[in-house]
Amino acid sequence: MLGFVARRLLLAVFVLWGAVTVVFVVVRLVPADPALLMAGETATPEQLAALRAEMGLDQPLIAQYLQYVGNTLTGDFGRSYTQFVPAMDLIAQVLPNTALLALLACLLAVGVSFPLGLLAALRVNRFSDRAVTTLSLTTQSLPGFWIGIVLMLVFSRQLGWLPSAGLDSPQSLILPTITLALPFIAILTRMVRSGLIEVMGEGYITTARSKGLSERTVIFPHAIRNALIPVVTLVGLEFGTLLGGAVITETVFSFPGIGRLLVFSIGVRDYATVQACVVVIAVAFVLVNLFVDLLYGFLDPRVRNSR
Amino acid sequence: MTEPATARVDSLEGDPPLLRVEGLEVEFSTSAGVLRALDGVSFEVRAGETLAILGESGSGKSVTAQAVMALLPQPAGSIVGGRIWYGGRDIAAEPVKQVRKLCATEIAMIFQDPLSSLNPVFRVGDQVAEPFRRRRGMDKRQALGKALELLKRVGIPNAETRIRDYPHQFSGGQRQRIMIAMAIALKPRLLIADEPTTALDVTVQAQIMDLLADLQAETGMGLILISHDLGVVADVAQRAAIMYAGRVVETGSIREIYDHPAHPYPKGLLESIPSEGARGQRLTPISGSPPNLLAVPSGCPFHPRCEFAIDVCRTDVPMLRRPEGWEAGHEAACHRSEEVL
Amino acid sequence: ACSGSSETDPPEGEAGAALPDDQQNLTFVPNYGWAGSDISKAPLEIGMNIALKQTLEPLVTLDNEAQPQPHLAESWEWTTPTTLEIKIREGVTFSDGTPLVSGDVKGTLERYLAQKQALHAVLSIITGIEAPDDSTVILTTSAPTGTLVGVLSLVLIGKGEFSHAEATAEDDEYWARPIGTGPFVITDYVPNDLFKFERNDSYWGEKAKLKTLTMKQITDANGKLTALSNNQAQAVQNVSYDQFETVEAIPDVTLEQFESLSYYFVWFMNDRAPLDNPDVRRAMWMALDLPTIVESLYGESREVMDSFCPAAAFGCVPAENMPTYDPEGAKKLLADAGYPDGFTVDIIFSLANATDNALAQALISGWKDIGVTVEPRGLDAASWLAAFTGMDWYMDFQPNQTPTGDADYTLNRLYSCAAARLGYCNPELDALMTQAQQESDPEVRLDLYQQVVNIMAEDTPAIPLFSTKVNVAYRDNVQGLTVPPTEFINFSTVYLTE
Amino acid sequence: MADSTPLLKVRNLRVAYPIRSSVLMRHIGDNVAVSDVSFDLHQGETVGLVGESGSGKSTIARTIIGLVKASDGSIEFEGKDIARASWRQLKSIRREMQMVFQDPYASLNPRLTVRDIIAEAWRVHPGVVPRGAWTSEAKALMDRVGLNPDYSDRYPHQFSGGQRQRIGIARALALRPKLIVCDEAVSALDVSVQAQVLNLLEDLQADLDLSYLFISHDLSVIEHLCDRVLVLNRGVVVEQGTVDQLFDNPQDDYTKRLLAAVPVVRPWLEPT
Amino acid sequence: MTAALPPMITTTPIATPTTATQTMQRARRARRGVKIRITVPIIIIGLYVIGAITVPVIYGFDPLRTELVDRLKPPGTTLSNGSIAFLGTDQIGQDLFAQMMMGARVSLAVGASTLIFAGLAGVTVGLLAGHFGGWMDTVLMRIADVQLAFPAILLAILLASVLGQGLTNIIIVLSIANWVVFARVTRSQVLALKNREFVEAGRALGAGHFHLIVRTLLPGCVAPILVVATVEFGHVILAEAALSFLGVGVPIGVPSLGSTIQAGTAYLTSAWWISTLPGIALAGLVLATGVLGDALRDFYDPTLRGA
Ligand SMILES: Nc1ncnc2c1ncn2[C@@H]1O[C@H](COP(=O)(O)OP(=O)(O)OP(=O)(O)O)[C@@H](O)[C@H]1O
Ligand SMILES: Nc1ncnc2c1ncn2[C@@H]1O[C@H](COP(=O)(O)OP(=O)(O)OP(=O)(O)O)[C@@H](O)[C@H]1O
Ligand SMILES: [Mg+2]
Ligand SMILES: [Mg+2]
Ligand code: NI
Repeated sequence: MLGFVARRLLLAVFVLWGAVTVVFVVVRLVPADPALLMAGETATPEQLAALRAEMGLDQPLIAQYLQYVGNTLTGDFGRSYTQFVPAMDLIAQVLPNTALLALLACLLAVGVSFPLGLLAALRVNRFSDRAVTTLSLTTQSLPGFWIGIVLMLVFSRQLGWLPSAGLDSPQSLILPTITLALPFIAILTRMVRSGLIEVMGEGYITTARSKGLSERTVIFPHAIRNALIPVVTLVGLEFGTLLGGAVITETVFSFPGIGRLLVFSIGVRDYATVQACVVVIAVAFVLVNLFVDLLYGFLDPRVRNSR
Repeated sequence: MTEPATARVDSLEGDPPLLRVEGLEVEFSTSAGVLRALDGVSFEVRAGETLAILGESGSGKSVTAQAVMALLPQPAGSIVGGRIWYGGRDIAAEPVKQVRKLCATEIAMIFQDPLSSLNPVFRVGDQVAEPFRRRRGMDKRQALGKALELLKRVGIPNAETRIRDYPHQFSGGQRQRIMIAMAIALKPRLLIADEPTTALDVTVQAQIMDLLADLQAETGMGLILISHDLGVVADVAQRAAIMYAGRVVETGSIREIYDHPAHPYPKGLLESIPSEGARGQRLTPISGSPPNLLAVPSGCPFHPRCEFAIDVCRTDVPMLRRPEGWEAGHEAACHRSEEVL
Repeated sequence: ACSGSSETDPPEGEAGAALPDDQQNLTFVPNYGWAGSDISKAPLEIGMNIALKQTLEPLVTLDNEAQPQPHLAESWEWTTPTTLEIKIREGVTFSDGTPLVSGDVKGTLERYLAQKQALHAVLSIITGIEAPDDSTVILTTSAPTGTLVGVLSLVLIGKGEFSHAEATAEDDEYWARPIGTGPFVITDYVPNDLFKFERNDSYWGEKAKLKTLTMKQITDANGKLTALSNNQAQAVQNVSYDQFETVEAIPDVTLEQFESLSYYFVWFMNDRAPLDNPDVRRAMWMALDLPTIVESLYGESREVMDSFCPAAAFGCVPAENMPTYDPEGAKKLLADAGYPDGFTVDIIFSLANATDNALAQALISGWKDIGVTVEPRGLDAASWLAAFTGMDWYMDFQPNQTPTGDADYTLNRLYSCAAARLGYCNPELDALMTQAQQESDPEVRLDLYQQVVNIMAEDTPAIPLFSTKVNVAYRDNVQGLTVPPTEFINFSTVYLTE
Repeated sequence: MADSTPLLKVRNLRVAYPIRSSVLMRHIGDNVAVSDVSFDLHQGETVGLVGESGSGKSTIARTIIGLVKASDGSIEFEGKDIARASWRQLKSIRREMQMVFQDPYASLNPRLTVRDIIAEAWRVHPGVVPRGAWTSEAKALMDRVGLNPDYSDRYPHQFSGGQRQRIGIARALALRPKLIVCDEAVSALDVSVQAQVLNLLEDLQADLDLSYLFISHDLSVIEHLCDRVLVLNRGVVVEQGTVDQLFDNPQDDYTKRLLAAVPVVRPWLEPT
Repeated sequence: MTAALPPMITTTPIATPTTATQTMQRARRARRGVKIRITVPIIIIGLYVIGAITVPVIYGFDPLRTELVDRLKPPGTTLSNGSIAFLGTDQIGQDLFAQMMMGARVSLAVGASTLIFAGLAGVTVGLLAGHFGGWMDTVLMRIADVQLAFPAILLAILLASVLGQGLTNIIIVLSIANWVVFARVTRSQVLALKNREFVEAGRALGAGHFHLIVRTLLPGCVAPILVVATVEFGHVILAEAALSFLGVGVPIGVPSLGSTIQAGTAYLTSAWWISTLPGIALAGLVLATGVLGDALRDFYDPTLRGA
């Protein structure tokens, strides 16, 4: 078990290094010069040169890279070019919001999709299955921002039940959570359904039935635990996407989150903040997947010793 | 075409049979059409007796077992005719839920494939203990105690520690024993063993067959042994039913069938076995290939491969019958049993 | 609910009594975001000005006639044509209690100058800054200049101790979350999201009526109006014309429009063929049916211009010979210039403003009708700036402001030979503009600017499209909210009633 | 037969599956599946390999055919050491050595027609049969193994178990090998089909002078088919000899146990 | 335990025809359903393709043209040029139906090209990783993880600024963001196939890596890849809409369904048709591919296919 974790950690470091390097390279491929953005359209070449020196942009790329990796290792992501505070401070302001949002969306998705998927799987090809499948397909077929805006117009504008912008109260989380969770619910429901259908055809389910167990006991825990295994992996992968992909929801609901910070920082070419955001998102992704791997090991004893 | 089996008066023993299958018909719907997997299967088993079901691959042996246990794959397969008498009830007519209550306590089953039949994510101890907990309402500790006893009984070494292991940590033979432990947990009155030793080598196979025989001697349970290994069957079973293309083509005592097969299929089967002492001799297989269940030949399904076939075989479906002068209970579904003998 | 009024509402309105103090909390959704919070690095960013002017104050403010009025400066005087002596108001303290002294003004000006930002062009005439005593600042300029005091309205005074020509990290940190003399104190700032203010209870002037003020950025059009309708925001700036109906349908909300100093233009790269031919540029102008475009896209919220800077600014007099919509004439001009089949050029614009897409498309459609193919190049704000300053374009289209409220600021800064912005240089025009800058008699200046815009209309270095009005939709219980032409809203007089 | 050079010469074969550390995939130990196995196989001879499950039968087969690397010892095919053969030599050795797999269905690519399955070998080894002759050759082979050549465009799932096994054999024959390794080639078949396949193997041997290495756990099949037998227990050959020696007069304990466990078809005929 | 058995009662009716036939009917219906679920979506997608190709031509649609006097006209309005806009007009006065079909053209093109590029890359990576295993697998799959951990939106925005707005960018970004799905699916399928004996059989024939990968493994992966492709097609089209929402989508003059929906959201309360009608069209398209994907999955699922 310990070796398993160690191996996972090692690979995680590799993934992080990859993300860190990619963001460094990609950010520097962009033509717009952060010094120019800071200095404005009237800046003279000397001014720009001075600014670049100050920002360390005049150094050879490889030196910048080494410096950057070194700093990142010590947890120093540099100062924001535009906000003049450590980039990490900016992230610390908004990361908890997005993390909470993603977590709530995840919980909601799991909480809703399991019963739905179960219902559909146990009544394959009957009405309830068709209804659930159609509903989830439809949900998946609408753009997320459109769903968000419509939810907002209905629940905030028309009914006036829920706040539509910012994060002032717990109620402020409801609409963004639903918006973020909906497509996820759709995927997960279908995943749970197909996973369960597959499992229900396995030999051990027949064995369980042959023991005279009630259909309920056959499903809980025999079928469900096996069906969970692929679903858990998906949740892990999607959670990473939720973190990085909350931008749309955050924009619709003017939610102070890391997605908007990232987009904004890219807009103003705030390298330090962009890099820090990406590292944070990558770390979250890696941690969640590490956790998922462990959970996987817990759920499926076959992977525990063999890997 | 179908033969509603006439209730035959049993002349062998006075006891009513434990299980009696009459004219069982099972169909599967597949993308290629409806497939009749069982077409009028009839047989019976008594307490303490071992009935062997033999037959080639795909002849419907496993499906018969599944039908009895109400375990046919849903929604593809269903019973479309016939009766399954157990304890005075026709369980073919009862809802699946009702039949399941008989499972494990009355009828239990050992499956063909021991790896896929054990749940990979639960400890074997828990799986073996499950019948005690769920059906007998024992608490966990008590049930595990019972499970341990059983595992020792079926010969799992170090059962005390291994009870906490998972299925994938056991060898094929051990898994098969765990399956047996689970099946016999509640001392069923009838055990159906579907090819319990196919995947195992001869030494392990012998151990398992001994185990089953011991159990039977102890509790007097009836045993249906499904196999295609004629040798294994001969060791343990008293009677046999031989299946071909979803029908029982011959039944009777093992010895009668082996020594005087009255149907060309069992006859051909027996002749195909490489016989000891005849090293290097050419084998004599049955010519032709197995029937396609989606297009079963008319009349006697075996006729295209049968050297005895005459015109009537191509048109009329033969019924199980006991020709004059045969031992009681030995019946064959062949128009020309007399010639075959 | 749309009134065109731009005069200040009476502070005590007709509506009910003011809400108790702990309910005097207002959320305002501004039209502009803020890329940062250091105003000295972007002194002309409207969004940052709106936010930071609640905390930091200038020496002078402009009145509705764009004339400077005393603020932190009690008075000023040109002691020589190139020496300006400013008296600092007595008794002003920063919100942390330290008094405002001339050193703060000196430091701030030095920082602004050192940043060499957008204001540099107009501030660089200052050659010397002295603070002989705590309440006096003396500025020396390189040449007589009538507009300097007006420009000072754009300089927000921070603490001298954190303002050096050679900026330190502490300086930058201070300016990012400044402590100022204004009516509000910054309590929270989330980049790109919100500014939170609290009343400065030790403010030197009339204390703010609001207890707290939040400026929240909401970019989505539906989000803005929804926030207004469910009272998450009490005022939102700049509702698009197409949404007017929707706003009017929201109960208890008023929509009000104000004159502003903002406008839109299309720039030509005047030295790049085929746009180096004034007739071609003129044809391009004549291809645009601006009245129809403005009328249908913006209704009365924007106005076709008759000059090269917004009419609300001083000196932006109507040009006498502005081209008008005439596609046939345009085609003829093109044919005469040697382009009977038209040509292909590009137009760059920043994607920051979503509504510009429709406008860009309308312009392109117009040009297409005279046979000119214009390829749209929408760029994100940063890339646009890079492309723009790199002069890598034929045409550019963007909004602009004249925050000093004086034609000099826009015309001289953009169209002089020295500006070298759009390949345009006309020495005759330069001479007139320099003259106008140094002149202090308004009548003479107006006359000079008349000549300037007439020449420009002839040369057509750019097409002024329309000037914009600003509008604010606010809940009926918001009192005292007015938008000056600069759009720098003063929230200290705003309050809420029941 | 003993004096001719053997077709296949296995000496001191040792196969170990490496156990790798979980972190760096470093090699930290060995799981020895086969140790010190030596035997010869001559042209035209059938050698049987028996032993309990997990005793290393498949491992030996796979090593000979080159799917697994030997960790020690040598395998010489027609005097050429497989371990030291270049990639090109190995390819030509593979032409001479083929394998029939245990599971007839799993070993046939479900997406190819019978013709393509057989022609696969010619695609891999260009020059054996010209492309234009593939169809006719494949049909000839099908005919040879007793499959209706008209079925050449059918897919594996359209055949019965015995027929599938024949397809496997036809594929193995496509390159006209000298040696065919049969890993439990008949274990999954029922006795009558099994008999068909065994007859076929014998016929082919007679016609083409083939050699077989025949792996099975069914001793009656071994007894029927093989000339010599090796008994394997835990990776070690515990006994080897001709069929007669072994079945009539087993020496090793394990062999005796194995033989004793074989069920008899008609136990009532056995003297007790 | 062995109590005497009660006497047999022979009055029970033979078998249970009702339930039995019902089950059979359901099974047959399900299979017939699969065929319908495959053909109907294909027809619908075909209609979209035909519409996307012909309608803009019939209407002489010029995406850069504006007809400002005809702005925001509701469905069925007669326009200034006498024609009837039966789906209304948008905010620049273009006929919404022509605009939608033009948008469908772009969306379909984006979806198809992305699938081709992402599919090619992902399948290649999946084949290599699965076939060679070992460090090759580790490295390739970690690169895939890096990709997942790296926010795609960052890439989109950065590419848009490097290359300028354009379809090419969007296709590149979406391809980069989507190859991982193909890689993962292909790899897992290869891993499943690899242990099948027919692959070993190929190896025993002396087949080289190329032969094994291309002729043996690849054909075995086609079914799951096809399924993923149909699902991803929908995802890609929606992702393009999301990019439009964030301002890095298609340029003006190249309207996609997503960008039309996005631009129309501002008018949801006043001119609902601009966003809603293309929204329905988009949902229809995505739904069709989603249903097709599900049906294909069922079609290829041996447990549902029967013997
Ligand atoms: N789920 C199913 N769907 C369709 N047909 C099935 C299904 N299960 C079994 N069959 C068919 O029913 C017939 C009988 O199968 P069964 O499993 O009973 O054979 P068997 O005698 O047990 O063979 P084996 O010796 O190979 O186990 C076969 O032709 C098979 O194809
Ligand atoms: N790929 C592998 N990696 C590690 N160990 C293996 C591998 N393949 C086989 N082994 C081990 O090598 C030993 C011999 O296996 P092999 O498959 O040769 O047995 P076998 O005699 O063919 O058994 P069976 O009759 O069950 O097929 C076993 O202990 C097995 O666990
Ligand atoms: Mg079976
Ligand atoms: Mg083996
Ligand atoms: Ni007959």
